Parts: sequence; C-alpha cells; structure tokens
Amino acid sequence: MLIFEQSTEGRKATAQMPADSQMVDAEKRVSELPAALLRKSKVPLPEISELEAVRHYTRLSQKNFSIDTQFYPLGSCTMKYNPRACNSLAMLPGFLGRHPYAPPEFSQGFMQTLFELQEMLKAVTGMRGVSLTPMAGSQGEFAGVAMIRAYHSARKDHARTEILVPDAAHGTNPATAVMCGYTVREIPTDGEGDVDLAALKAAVGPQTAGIMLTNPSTLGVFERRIQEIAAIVHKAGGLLYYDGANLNAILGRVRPGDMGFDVIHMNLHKTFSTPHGGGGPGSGAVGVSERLLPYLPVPIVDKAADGFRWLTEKDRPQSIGRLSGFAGNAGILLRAYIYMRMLGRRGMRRVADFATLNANYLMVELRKLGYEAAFPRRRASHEFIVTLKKQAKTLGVNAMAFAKRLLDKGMHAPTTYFPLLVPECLLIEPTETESKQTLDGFVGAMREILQEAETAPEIVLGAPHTLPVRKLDDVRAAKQLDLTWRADVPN
Amino acid sequence: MLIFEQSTEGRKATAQMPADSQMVDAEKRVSELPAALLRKSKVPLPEISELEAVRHYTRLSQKNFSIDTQFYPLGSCTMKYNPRACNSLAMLPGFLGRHPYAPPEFSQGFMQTLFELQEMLKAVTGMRGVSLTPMAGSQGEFAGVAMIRAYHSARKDHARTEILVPDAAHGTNPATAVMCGYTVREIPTDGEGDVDLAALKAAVGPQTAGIMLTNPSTLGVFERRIQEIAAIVHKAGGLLYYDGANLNAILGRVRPGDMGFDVIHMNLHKTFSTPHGGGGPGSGAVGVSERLLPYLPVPIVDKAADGFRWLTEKDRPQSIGRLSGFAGNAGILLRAYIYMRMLGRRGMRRVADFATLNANYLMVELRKLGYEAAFPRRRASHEFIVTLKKQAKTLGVNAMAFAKRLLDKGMHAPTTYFPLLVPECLLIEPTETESKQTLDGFVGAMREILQEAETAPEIVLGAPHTLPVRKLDDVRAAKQLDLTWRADVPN
Amino acid sequence: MPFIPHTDADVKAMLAAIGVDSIDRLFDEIPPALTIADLPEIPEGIGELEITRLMHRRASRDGTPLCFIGAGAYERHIPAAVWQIAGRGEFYSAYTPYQPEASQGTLQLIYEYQTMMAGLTALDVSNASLYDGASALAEAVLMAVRGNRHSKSKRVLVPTTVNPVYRATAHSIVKNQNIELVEVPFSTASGTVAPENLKAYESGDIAAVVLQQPNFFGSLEDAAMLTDWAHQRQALVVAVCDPSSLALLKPPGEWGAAGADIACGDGQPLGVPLSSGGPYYGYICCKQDLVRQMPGRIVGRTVDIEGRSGFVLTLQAREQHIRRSKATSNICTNQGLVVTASTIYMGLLGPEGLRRVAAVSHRNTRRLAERLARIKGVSVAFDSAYFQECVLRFEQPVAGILQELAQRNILGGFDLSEHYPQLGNALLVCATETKTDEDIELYAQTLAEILKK
Amino acid sequence: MPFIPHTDADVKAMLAAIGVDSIDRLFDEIPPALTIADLPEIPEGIGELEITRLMHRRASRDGTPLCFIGAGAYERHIPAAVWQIAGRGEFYSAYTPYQPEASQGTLQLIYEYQTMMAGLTALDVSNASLYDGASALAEAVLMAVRGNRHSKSKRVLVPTTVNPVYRATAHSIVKNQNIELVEVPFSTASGTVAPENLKAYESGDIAAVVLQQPNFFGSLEDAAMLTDWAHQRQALVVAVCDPSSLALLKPPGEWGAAGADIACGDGQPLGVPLSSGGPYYGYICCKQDLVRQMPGRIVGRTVDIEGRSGFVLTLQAREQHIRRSKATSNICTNQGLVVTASTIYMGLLGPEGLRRVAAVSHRNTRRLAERLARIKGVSVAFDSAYFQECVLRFEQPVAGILQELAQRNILGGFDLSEHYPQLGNALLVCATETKTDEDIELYAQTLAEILKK
Ligand SMILES: Cc1ncc(COP(=O)(O)O)c(C=O)c1O
Ligand SMILES: Cc1ncc(COP(=O)(O)O)c(C=O)c1O
Repeated sequence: MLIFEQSTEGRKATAQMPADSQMVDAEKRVSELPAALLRKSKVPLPEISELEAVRHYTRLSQKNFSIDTQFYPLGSCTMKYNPRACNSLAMLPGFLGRHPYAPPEFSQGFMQTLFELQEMLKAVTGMRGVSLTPMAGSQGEFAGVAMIRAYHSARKDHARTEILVPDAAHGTNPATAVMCGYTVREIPTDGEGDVDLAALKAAVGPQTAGIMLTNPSTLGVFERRIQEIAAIVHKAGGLLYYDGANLNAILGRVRPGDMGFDVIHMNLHKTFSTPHGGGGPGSGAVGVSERLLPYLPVPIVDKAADGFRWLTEKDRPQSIGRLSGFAGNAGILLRAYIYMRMLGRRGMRRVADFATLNANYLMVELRKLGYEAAFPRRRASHEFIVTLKKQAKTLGVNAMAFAKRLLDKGMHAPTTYFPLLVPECLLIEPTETESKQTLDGFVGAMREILQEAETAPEIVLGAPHTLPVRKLDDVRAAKQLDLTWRADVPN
Repeated sequence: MLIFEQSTEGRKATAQMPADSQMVDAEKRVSELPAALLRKSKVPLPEISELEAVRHYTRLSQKNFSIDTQFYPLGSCTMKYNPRACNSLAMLPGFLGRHPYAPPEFSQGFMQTLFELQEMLKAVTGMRGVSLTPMAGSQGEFAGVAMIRAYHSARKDHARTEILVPDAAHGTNPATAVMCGYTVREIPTDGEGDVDLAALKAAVGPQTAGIMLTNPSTLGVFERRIQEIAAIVHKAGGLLYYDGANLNAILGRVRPGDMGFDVIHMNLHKTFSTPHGGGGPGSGAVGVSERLLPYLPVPIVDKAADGFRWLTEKDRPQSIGRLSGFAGNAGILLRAYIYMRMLGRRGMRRVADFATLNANYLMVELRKLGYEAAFPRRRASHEFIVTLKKQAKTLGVNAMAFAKRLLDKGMHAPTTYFPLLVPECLLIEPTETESKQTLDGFVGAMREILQEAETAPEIVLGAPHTLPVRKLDDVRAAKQLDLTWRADVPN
Repeated sequence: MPFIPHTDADVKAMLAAIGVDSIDRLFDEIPPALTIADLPEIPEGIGELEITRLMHRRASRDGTPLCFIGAGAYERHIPAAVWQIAGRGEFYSAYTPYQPEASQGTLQLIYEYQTMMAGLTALDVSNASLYDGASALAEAVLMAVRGNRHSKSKRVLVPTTVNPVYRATAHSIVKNQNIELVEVPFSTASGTVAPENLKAYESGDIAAVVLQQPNFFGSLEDAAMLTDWAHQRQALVVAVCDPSSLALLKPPGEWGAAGADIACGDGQPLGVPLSSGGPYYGYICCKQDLVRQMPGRIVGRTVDIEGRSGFVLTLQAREQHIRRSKATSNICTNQGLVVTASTIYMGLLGPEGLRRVAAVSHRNTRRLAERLARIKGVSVAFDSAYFQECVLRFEQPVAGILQELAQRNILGGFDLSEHYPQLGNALLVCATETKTDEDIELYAQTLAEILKK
Repeated sequence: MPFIPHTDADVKAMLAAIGVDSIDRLFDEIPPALTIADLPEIPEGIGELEITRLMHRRASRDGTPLCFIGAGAYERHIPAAVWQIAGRGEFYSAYTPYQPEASQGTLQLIYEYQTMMAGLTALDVSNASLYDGASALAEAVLMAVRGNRHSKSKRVLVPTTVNPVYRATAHSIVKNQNIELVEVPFSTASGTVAPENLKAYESGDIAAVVLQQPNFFGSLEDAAMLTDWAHQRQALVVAVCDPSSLALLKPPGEWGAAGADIACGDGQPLGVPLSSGGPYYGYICCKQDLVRQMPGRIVGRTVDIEGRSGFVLTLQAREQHIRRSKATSNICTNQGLVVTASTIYMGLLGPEGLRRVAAVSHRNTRRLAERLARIKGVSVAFDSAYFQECVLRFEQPVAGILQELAQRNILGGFDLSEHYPQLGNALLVCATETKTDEDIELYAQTLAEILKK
C-alpha cells in the first residue's frame, strides 16, 4: 500500500510540527509576502501520523535484498561489507552539524581528514594529485575526460576530437566522452578478452584525444598488454584515462600510475566500501599525473603552515572548475577515510588478494558444475563472467531466468547482460568480505538451479516465486507510463 | 541457522580485536596471574566475521512482529508508539558515557532530568514522594509491599501478615506479596467486574496488612467503588497498594492519590512509552503518600541549594534500602522524561481520552460482528475483554486459534488467557497511537477469522500458516529440555 | 587485518580447488614490472577502538558554532525517526534496484518520492535523484536544450541572481557541448531581475531561461512575468527552487500562464543534515511531454505476472547502460540513501509541517534582519520582498565582521563581496526554524559590540 | 499534542458508532469527585525540536571526564554494529515473545544468549535475563535456598569482599523471607577470604556460600578452596563474576572439585554503555539439576507441526503468570533489549576478542597501579593477585584527592572509606582497554602534582 493511500486528511505528526508558540508572528510575516507569490494549491504530501510513517518505511525496507541481509555478488559493483563504524563516526555531531561555508577555524578536523584521504588515494593509485569533489564514478569520468580536453586545448591541439573506448567499457564511458564534446570510437576485444592491439594501432592518430580503459576490464580479466597500449596511445599524442571501478582487484598490488595512466577516477562506494544506499550516494575521486595537475576540479584541500585551507579557482586558474555546490559527497569521503584507516597498509593488499582468491575459487567450482566461463584460459580478477548461451539454447533457460531463481535461493543475482559483449552473461563479483562457506552456498544454489533447468525448467522460468512480487512486466511499465501516484488513477 | 552453526574455527572480526600493538605486555601480565585461576577450557563463543554477525542478527530481527511493523494490541502491556526521539536523545554521548559513580559536578544534567521526572510523576499520580530505582513493575510492586511491611513493623503492628489480592490481579501481585513474607488472600470479583465488597468486608481484619488493586482492573473496567474499598481497608488498618499497569486509561483524569492509595508503582515502559525491547528493560517507579515517605527505596534525587544530589541510606535511615546496583534503569528514565515533556500537560489527558475512545470503539465494532464482551454492560477502559467460550464450544475454535490466525492477518494477537477469570479470554488494548483505519483493519480481520472458523475451521486451527514457523510444540519444549545449543546434539 | 573472514584452512582448501599453491600465483598474468610489494605511505591499519578515538577528536575540534549561514545549505531540525530508518541495513547496503522483485522497498520508496516532488513543484514527473542542486541545474539546462523543439540555438539566459556556484558548476559541465550560458544582470535596488534587464535579449533565439525563486539573495523574483516572457519567445523555463519553500510559495508548475517546464534544485532542506556539505541530492521535475529527455533513473509502476502491483526502473533506454553515447546523461550511481531519508522527512512533516517550517524560518529571518537593521551602520540591502534569506549592507568590509563574530562562536552569514562586488559590503543572512529568539538577540548584541569598536 | 492520529472526522464517526456524544461520556463510570480537570504542575508539551535542544544542553553539561572508576560498571569499546542492530524497530519495539511464531527473532537470539552465557560460566543453563547484577545476587540466594535439598537453614555466607551494594540490595530483597545473610570478614593483608576467616562457620547448617571472583577489590579469591569448603558442608556455591573476565579466568563451573552451582552477575561489561548506571542486565546460570528453580524467562528449542526447528518460552510453570504466589520470582519484564545488544557484542568479539579485551584491561590496570605506586605516598594495598581492578592506599583521605582530580577532568576511582573504613585511605582504581598509555601517564602526573601540594 502506498503512503498516499494511508493518508487521512487533517492527520499530522504533531511532534514534528513547529509548536504554536513558534507560529506566533509567523502567519503574519507570511501574510506580508506578495499574495501572487504564495501557493494556493494544496500540497499533495501524505497526511499521516509518526507511527504510520515509521511502520510504512520500516516494512518497506524489509522487502529489500541488501549486503546486510544477503550475499550480493553484483559484478562491477563491489558489494563488500560496509563497516558500521564508518557510518556512526561519519555522523558524529561535529561533522553532521558543520555548515559547508564554516570558516577554516571551524573546519580543521574535517579538512585534515579530507587532506589525509587525498594523500592516501595518491599513494594507493600512484597518481600525483587528487581531487575529491566528483560525486560518483560517472562525474569522476567527466572530470577526467574534461581534464584531457583542457590539456589538449591549452596546447592548442584542437584536432584531437576522438576518444577511444573498448567495446566492453561501461556505458558511462561513452556517455561521458560525448558530454565532453568528443566523438567515441569503439575498440574491439579479442577472443582472449584483451584489447585488440591491431585495431588500436589502426585507430590512433592525431585525432586521438585519449583512450578510456578499465583494468582489470569489465570482462573480469587483467589487461595484460597495458604497457604496450599506453605506449601506442601516448606515442600518438593521446592520454590514458583509467576507469577505477575494478580497483578492488589490484589494490596494493598494482597502481594505475605505474601502468602509465594520466588520469583516473575511483569509486569510493565500491573499492572503499561506502554504502550503496539503494543507488547511492557514491564518490568518484579523480587522480592525475604531473601534466594534468593544473586542471584538477576545485575545491581541493591544501596543507598550509597555519592549517588546512581550500584551493579554489583563484589558486587553480586552469582548473576545469566546479562540479558541485560544495566539495563533493563529504559524508561519503569521511566514511572512505575511516575504512582506509581501518584497512591500513597491509589490509589494502589483502583486499585484492582475497577478492581475487574468492573470484577464482567460484569460477573453478562453477566450471566443475558444467557452467561455461567466458574466458576459461584466463585468471579471474576480482570478478569473472559465466555465459549461459548453451543453457539458453539447449534448455530454453536464459541468464535472466537463472538470476531470478537465485533470488528464490536467498541470494542477490550477479550482474546480468553486462558487458553486452558476452551473450547471456552473468558477471559475478563475490568480494573479499564473503566467506568460503557463503561461496559454497552460492555454488550449491547454482547446482540446484542447473538441475531444475534440466528437469523442471518452468520453475526457473517462472521465478521468482518467494518474493513480495513475482516477475514484473517491464514492457508495460515503459508503455503505460505511471511515474507518479494519482488519487484518481486506480492502480 | 544458529550463529554457532556458522562458526568457523579461527575466524575473527579482526577490527573489533584490540590490536597487536595493544597486546604488547598484555600476555606477559596475564601469564603472571596464578595459573590455577586461569581458564584452560575453550570459550564456546561463535567464531564469525563482522559481516556474518551483522547479517545473522539483522535477518533474525526481520522474524519479529513489533510496534514498528505491526498493530500490537497486547492487553495490559500498552504497546503504544515508542517515539524515536526518546531513543536518540537518551543515547547522547553525555548520558551514555557517564559513569554511575561520577561525582555531582559531572551529573547535574542527568540528575536534574531525574528530579524533574520525579516531580512530574508525583503531579500525575497525586502522590507525595517518588523513587525511580525499581527496575520494572514487579520490582515496583516489591518496593510498594515492602514499604507497607516497613510501615506496620515501625508501628510494631506485626499481626498484619496478610495481603488481599483480587482474583483478577496480575500474577506478579501474589508473587510479590509472598516475596515480602506475606500470605495472600484472594478476593473474588462479581459478575459486573467489580471487587466483591461483601467478600472484602469479610476478609479485612487486624491481620490485613493491605490490599493490592489495579484500577482500571485487568478486566478492563474501572473499579467504581474504589472509595468504599479504600475506606473499608483503611478502617481495618490496612494500606492500599496500586498496580499502575493500567494508568494509561486514566492519565490526566484520575489520580491514584485521590483514590486513597498509599503506595503505587508505575510501568514507565507501558504508560510513558519506553521501549518493550523484546521483553524489557522497563521501569517500575514507585509513589507514596505522606505516611510512607520515610520508607522509599534509595537513592532518590534531591534538589539542594548548590545543585542536585543523591539521598542515600544516610539521609533515609528507614528506607527499605536498595533494589539495584545503581539508580534504576537510567536510560529508560531519560526516555520516559523526554516522552512526558513532549506530551506535556494537555497531551497527558489526551492519552487517556483516545486510549479509551479506541477501546470502546473496538468493543462496539466486535460486538456488532457477534463477538461476546466479557462485561457488556460496562464501559471499556483503555482495554476490554472478549470471551470466545461460545466459539470454542460451538465451533471447536478457541481463543488461542483466533490469536494464531490474527498473526496470519499481519497483526500481533491480543493477550490470551489472562486474566484467568474469564474463559477463552482475549484482552485487547489498542492504545491511543493507533488510527481508526488500523482499528477497522483489525475488525475486518476478526470478521474474516469468524467466517473462517464457521466455514473452514481447520484453517484457523492450523494457524499460523504464513510465518517463519508453524505452530510450535510447547509440551515437547518442556519435556525434552533443550535450553543450550550443543555441537554434539543434532537439532 | 579487518573484514577478511578466511581462515588458513579456508585458504588452503580454496587454493587446492583452484590448483595453485599461493594467492600470488593468481596474479601471474600481471607484468612483474607493474607489481608493487608494499604501500609505505599508508599507515598501519587500526582497529575500531582507535579510529573511534581519532574521529571523535577530529569531530569535536570543529566545535558547534551558532550558524546564520544559508547560501544553499540550511540547518533544519530533522526528526529522529528519519535517519534511524534510513540507516537500516536494507536501505543502507542495497544498490540500484537492478532486480526489481528483490528491491520493492527501494523502488516503491522512489515512486513515492517522485510523487511527492512532482506534487511539491506542481509538475508532472520527477526522476529518482541527481547529485546535488548545482549539477542538477547543469542537467536541467542540457535537458531544456535537448527538449526545446523550436529553438536551434543553444543559448540559455541565466540571471546573476541565480546561485553563483550553481552557475559556475553548470558552466564547467555544459561548456564542452557548445551551450552558451548568457548572464542576465539584476536590479541592485530590488535584488531581482527587472523587465529592463531583459531588454537586451528581446529578440534572438533562446533555448531556455533559468530562474531561481527565491533567488540567491532570498529576494522574490516576478516569476510569472519572467516565465511568460520566456514562453513568448519559445524558450523553456528552468526553475531553481528550495523545495522546502514550495509548501508556502507558488510552485514552478503554476508560474505564469503555462508554468515552468523544468524544476530543479537541492533537496538538502528536506531532512538532510548540513554534514559539511554533503551528501545532499539534486531533484529534477518536468512536464509530461519532456519525460523522455529526463536524465538518470526513473521508477514506474507496473504489475507482476499475477496482477500484483509492483515497481521497476523504467524508460531505461534513455540511460547510459543502454543508450551509451546517446544517453541523456552519464549518471549511474545517484544519491539513493539521501532520497530515502528525505522521503521519510516529507512523510513525517506532511503539508502542514512543511508549511510551518517554512513560515517559522521566514519569520526568524525577518526578525533577524529587522533586529540587525536597528544597529547603526546596518541596513537591509534590497527593497524587494524576501523569503527565509536576506541581504544586509554594512559600512565596513564584511570579512572582518564575520571573523570577529566567529571568534565569539557565531557564523554571521555568507560574504557576497567575492561574487557580487557591485553590492559593496553585503552579507547574506539566514535564520531557520532551528534558531530561537534568544539566538537572534545574541547575534544582534554581539554584532552591536563589534561594530561599536 | 503528539502521537494521537485521530482527526475530527475520525472522532465523530467513532463516537457515533459507540453511541455517545463526547469522549467524556466514556468516563461516566468514574465518580466525579475523583476526576481532575487539569495537571497544573506539568509544563506544556514541547515538540521534538525543543526537547532535542533541551536534552543536548543537559547531556553536554555533564562533560566527558577521563574515567578510572570501575566498581561494577566498566567503560568498554562497543562495536558500532551492536546498537545499530539492537536499535532496529523489530528488536526495540517488540515485547516478551508470548506468541512464539511471531517472535522467532527474539526467541532464537535469547537461546543463543543462553548458550553463550552457559558456555562462558561453564555451567549448563542460563535464563533470559534479570534486572542487574545486584538483584541477580538476591535471586541467586533465593534460588540456592530453594534448591538446597540438604540444608534446612536459610543461612547464607556472604564474604564482605563481595560488592557492598550487591550485598545491601540482596539484603533488602530477601530479608522478608527470613533468609539470613551472614557477613564473612576478609584478610586485610590479601584483600581476600582466608581459611581462618571461615573458622567461625565450620559447623552449622549453611544453605549457600556466595563468592565474587575477582572480588570487589579486583583481588583473586581462592575459589577452588572456598567451593570445596562449601560443598563439604552441603552448601551450594553462588558465584558472582564479571562475565567479560571469563574468557581469561577459570569459569565458576570449573571451581574446585564439582564447580559452583549457580553463577550470576552483571552483563554490563559485555557491550552495554556506562549510560549513567543503566539499563544493564543481570545474568544467572546454574547446573542442570537446579533448572526448575530458575527465576524469570527461559527459552527452549522445539519443533513446529512440520518438524521445523523453532524456539519458545518454556518451563513457564515456574513463573508468576502461571504459579502466581508460588512462582520462583515475581520478575515479568526483564532487560530484553540490553541482552540483544550484548549477544551481538559476544558474537562480534568471539572467544579471541573477549580474551584480548580482558587481557588489555588487566594490563592497563597493572601499569596504572605500578605507575601510581611510584608516586610518594601511594602504594598497592593488598599483596594478592588482582585482575582488572586494584586498591591503592594513600597517606591522606581519598575524598580530597578525588575532588582535585575531578577539577582536572579525571575521575580517579571509587573511594572505599565509606564501605571499608578498616582499609584506611583506600582507592579502587580501574583502567579498561579504552585507556591509552598517555591517559595513564596523564593520571599519574596529575596525581603527583596534587600530592605534592
Ligand atoms: C566499470 C564501471 N565504470 C563506471 C561506473 C560508474 O560509476 P558510478 O556508478 O559511481 O557513477 C560503474 C558503476 O557501476 C562501473 O561498473
Ligand atoms: C497488570 C500488570 N501488573 C504488573 C505487571 C508487571 O510489570 P512488569 O512487567 O513491568 O514487571 C504487568 C506486566 O505486564 C501487568 O500487566
């Protein structure tokens, strides 16, 4: 039942209303505002009691799968355990009550924390400068490509109008390149999951502004010839952009800076375990090599003799400017800092070690059941792809059906149909915080579903059976648009 | 699955372990303790990761009905909405970090709050003195009866060895009387739900120490002739004890002090909405008339010129002493204070008004469906009793079956089989925080269950069908005691 | 090292199953030259006890000054229930609802959020969220240019009464798509856009006109006039509003004859703590006919195979994971958790609650402005009506005054001299419903003392 | 006025259904003389915003001094997950699991708690909880007297090394059931019960002997000797223990030849904040043969009608709602929510974690005691081994010293002179794992300064 269907005219959560004593003089002041600028129409918010609100939203939450309640191997999303201490400490009154424009003397605790986060991210990625303002990976990508553009423009190198993007790249890559005024040229991937070097050589030229790479790639394999790729692109005058979504696989072992990348973004809500919150918020901190330092988005925290201060447009005239109202998703930055301090030096490396161990273990165990790995001759990184094209063809049961049936087994499904390159694709990322027992449980479930697909496919095709709703009609949702509840429209 | 069945030897939530740096010198110090006093045997706690603990206990919570998720009309328990502000403000660091033996200069904020709570409880109940130390209603009863005993002993009135207890009284009443060294004499209730005055007159005498009364009684009706009862008992030299569990019905309208009670207990977790927490904690603050002031349990907060201080045995030599290690369930007292300040003067009275309106409305609506009220000719107080003896006899479907079927309808059942006086009894207490719509939903469910009992009784008898478990075997639980998990015992 | 459950026995068994003798072997595809042995600059890991101690020290160092700064982030009382529910694991640790049947909690909540925001702005449709108010303006501008079937130009008029940081952000985001943000001046008497300020843009093809109401100074623009002016020139109207004012002020959907086409802004004033600048969330609403141009996620209602009502992400074809380079926006992760909290806030406050909070905030700022203007050397800068924020003029640079106030634990407001030198010594002040009359009096007395020196 | 959802229309419809014209009529059975019109002394209701402001002021007034007081309440680091999960509505706002099928969350958790506590104490059974450590001792004494089939007497030996407030509380609770608590002196040299202290009670019928380990002074008693001594005289042994020490110290179930019969105490040190004295929880465990004498709730495992494993309240016949005046105890509401948090704490710490916390707490107190004893005029009072708490002797009254320390924001410990005058100027100090070496050094330097004056 929607909250609006529980609304009762005149009902109020009175404890949340400013008291009558506060309203004294308030109505008079409002009446002094120009009548034409005042709202006449009713505000269609629900009229409910505090108990009704608490009950409604508490029960709604129970309908969600989440890391706190289920195994959530959603490929390319790094759904690792979000430590509760990161939440409680980021919400300490001192941080929570601080106005973003509070002067430096009321901001040293906050700014020192951000400064140290910048330093740690530089060390972990091998980059020379970091800005924390991008609000998520996509805006980090935008900042990265915008910096590439600023770099070429400053050198009057206006012919460079093209960004190379591997066909396996995440959709945000091409979308970002276009937002930065570039045309996108896709580079194919070869059978072993590597970027097709020949195609790359053919594609680079004076028109190449840069290439957007993910390493390990979204195919779950490490880009083995990254050094050659870097040389090819750099030789052609282009820059290398690194999509940091898969940093979890190589944390503490390999640094993008050492791979020759000029600019990177990181997804703090993936690698550094800030909450995915039903879709966000995230943080897309960006790192740059020496030559792109002047273009970093502002503000950036700087450590001066007399304490920490903000570097703004005045200090960085060539900066690509601001990407948000203040300084990025502050609370998320605090959470990432807390997580990194708890991991510490050796903890970082163990993240990559055990994320990779878990992925390779799962790949091997699933192959024993007869599932087909997309790249059988490759090591899994922190994730790997299983293709169900055989099952789809022979049993008529595709990847979506397997995914829905996994929900019945009490586990969130892996990412489906991404990257588009691999047919009937399941992109599986267990993360390092899951135990062997949980992985064995997943393997057990995949065994059951395979048997069901062979012996009683209708069970798998009709899944999910055990959730608040059965399979939902996407097509109808797009055809008969119902994006806002209306009292007059029967549901 | 039990947490122990997820235990993996050697697994640790390392972030919670004191770091190795802290363990320096610790093992040495432990080794210097007498070996005979050190534990050799393994500590059989589960060895799990932080994620496994979070996932296990988050999923466990989802199996509970609660006020935050369902209508919870448990008679005599006042399951009203527990405002979230009471929780967050009682857990402010200043209160949470304070050691109970912190000296006065570090306790003024806390003690002022307790002092003002004492004053408000005096005003609301019409009593002359209040002590906040009793840990729940039962310990409040103990304090009350112990004060009655102390009063009579001080007057060398040792012949008074008997406490009168109405047959409808809560089990804690007689249990408490016995704990205080008294013998219990039950007083019957007449057909209209009133204490049988004739029986009372016959029972009182020089052996009467006092009477324990609940008003409104556990039968859900107001004890109309309370003034006569008071006169009878007082004339015989006995004192009146008031079980305050049903204070919600008369808050702001009638005060126990005005009814002639000498000593009362209140259940702050009922009337003043502190959390029921899966069984507690509660608070059983006690109030006394003038003559029992010297006997109040210590410590009590006193307002002196230079600030607030504790009154202890030294200040109250005749006190019945201490009932707990410190000063009662401090955090619960803070929550009750916050709730009372939000209710305020007029809010108190509205609690009684709307708790009573809701109870009478439900009683009328259920009677329209054919349910039988235990006391049809009486007003409901904040709760009322429906007897299903007719349904049990004619349809073979008893109160327990109705209760279990209500769980399937998404509502917690009323209290069943209490008071024992009324056969196949449902004691229904909606509380004032539930809306008419929720009550109508309850009536609708009771209508459906009645129809099911008439047309398909096996559905009702087999209930619950929709919960994590179906009906559980109580008899077996008592016969084959399994109170502790053992690795070797198969479940 | 924390958050790794593997015991030695687990590792041994897993390596055996994979058929390698060590974890290092799993990295054998990585060129050795790229492999590092250690991260020397990263400090050793610390346990929860130590990090708790450290962060408590850091948080308490920043103190709790009395705050009269608005300028895009407003101190609100937030009901305790809001974040206690939003912090539940099922909301906190789920992700984008790619599997709708396993995410009906998040999906229904977003559908309710979309309904509330469309209702507040009196427009037809809302998306699930954008990053914040500033980037939402950029997306709204891109959407208006995409959605304007009449205008060929990519010229967008943006009065300088719109939040300067919003304008700067919009510029840095749209500048590479040859969109021209044309700054329109304002009347320094009224602090709002006057008809004569529009003279220079009478003719010429304009794709859209942006209008912030109340504007950055808190002054109330003639929204009807500007909306009709834009529509008469086939330009779309992009409204920028503090959503917590819309229970009191005329909503964008009711501006002028046809109403604004797109409304956007920051949802922070609806239940999101100041939290040092974020995470907040951007909202964006539009008329039905522009829905296919909407950036970001949108939730739609549908039915399951047994006819039960349910919710899914819809119109995904616009989005980057399907349309890739032709997507309406590159946004993927949005501000989900913050929208969850804000939706609970709007449910708890309801129409009457929002109206009262707005009215009390307005009252408090009016009394603050009047009280401060009684001090010699302090005056209200503009003659226009204002809402919840107001500009005061001083006879000396504001920076020094603010520093003195700060030393006495008061944050006096936002210094306008950097962005609006033409306004002289101008200070933007705001007193929300969290301020008491005593707070206002304390500010006035402290200021009077400072100005006396 | 808050928390009442009824609109005027609701009230009108409900009164009509009942058949009365006003709510007042529903109270017509109440004698008018008893009815009051108003509560003049109660202040007007205030909204959440105002009460938030008030309580923040009250909480901050009490400061955050550095705390070296133990004496029954110990400052522990509590993992953030503990109370974020215990505060979930399904744990916070459920009640006693009277309907087991709708309360499997609480019931299974209590079953796991019972298993953990029985394991920690090395006894067979635990109940669901009692109020706190002090009242748990009273219940344990009543239980021992009930359960002792050999002794007719109701005499219970209680060494004065047992927490004095526990002893006072036990006395005020049991005194009306003619149970005699006989105080047994201790050796002021060792701070523990020596064999000669038992001489006077060699013969005579004793129902039980109480033994706190470590005792109130932190000193370690000869538990084996005392346990066997009691059993040789058919007396039951009631152990009083800080459960967080039992990962390190020999558990009551392993004392002497047969082990203690009953163990009780306060669970505060296992994940419960100091919180100004409560709510904490009392635990009580016993050997299998005493289970029917257990006070309070107990959860047992059983199966449902389809063979599924499930949990119920069991052995309810002992309890007040069934046995009424013959119940083992009058307890009904217990400390449910606190046990929920403590169970999560024990799960998170596990055996290794508990052991480490106990070891570090012991190390910190040892270093504190040694460091302070290096100051002239300060010495360790007893020659016995101690754990996590230690008594220091001064050459001047402790009260004055504590006041001086308090002025410097340090709570130096618990002054023993009131309860133990025979010990002279004695101070009970404790430094748990939350204290750093810097904290200890700060205490020492501050104390040295004070004593120099
Ligand atoms: C490979 C890859 N790149 C980029 C992104 C975009 O990051 P965000 O969702 O933080 O905007 C994602 C997000 O899932 C991703 O998986
Ligand atoms: C009528 C009555 N009296 C006394 C009590 C005992 O109070 P408590 O549970 O707080 O010990 C109860 C508890 O439910 C009760 O309903």
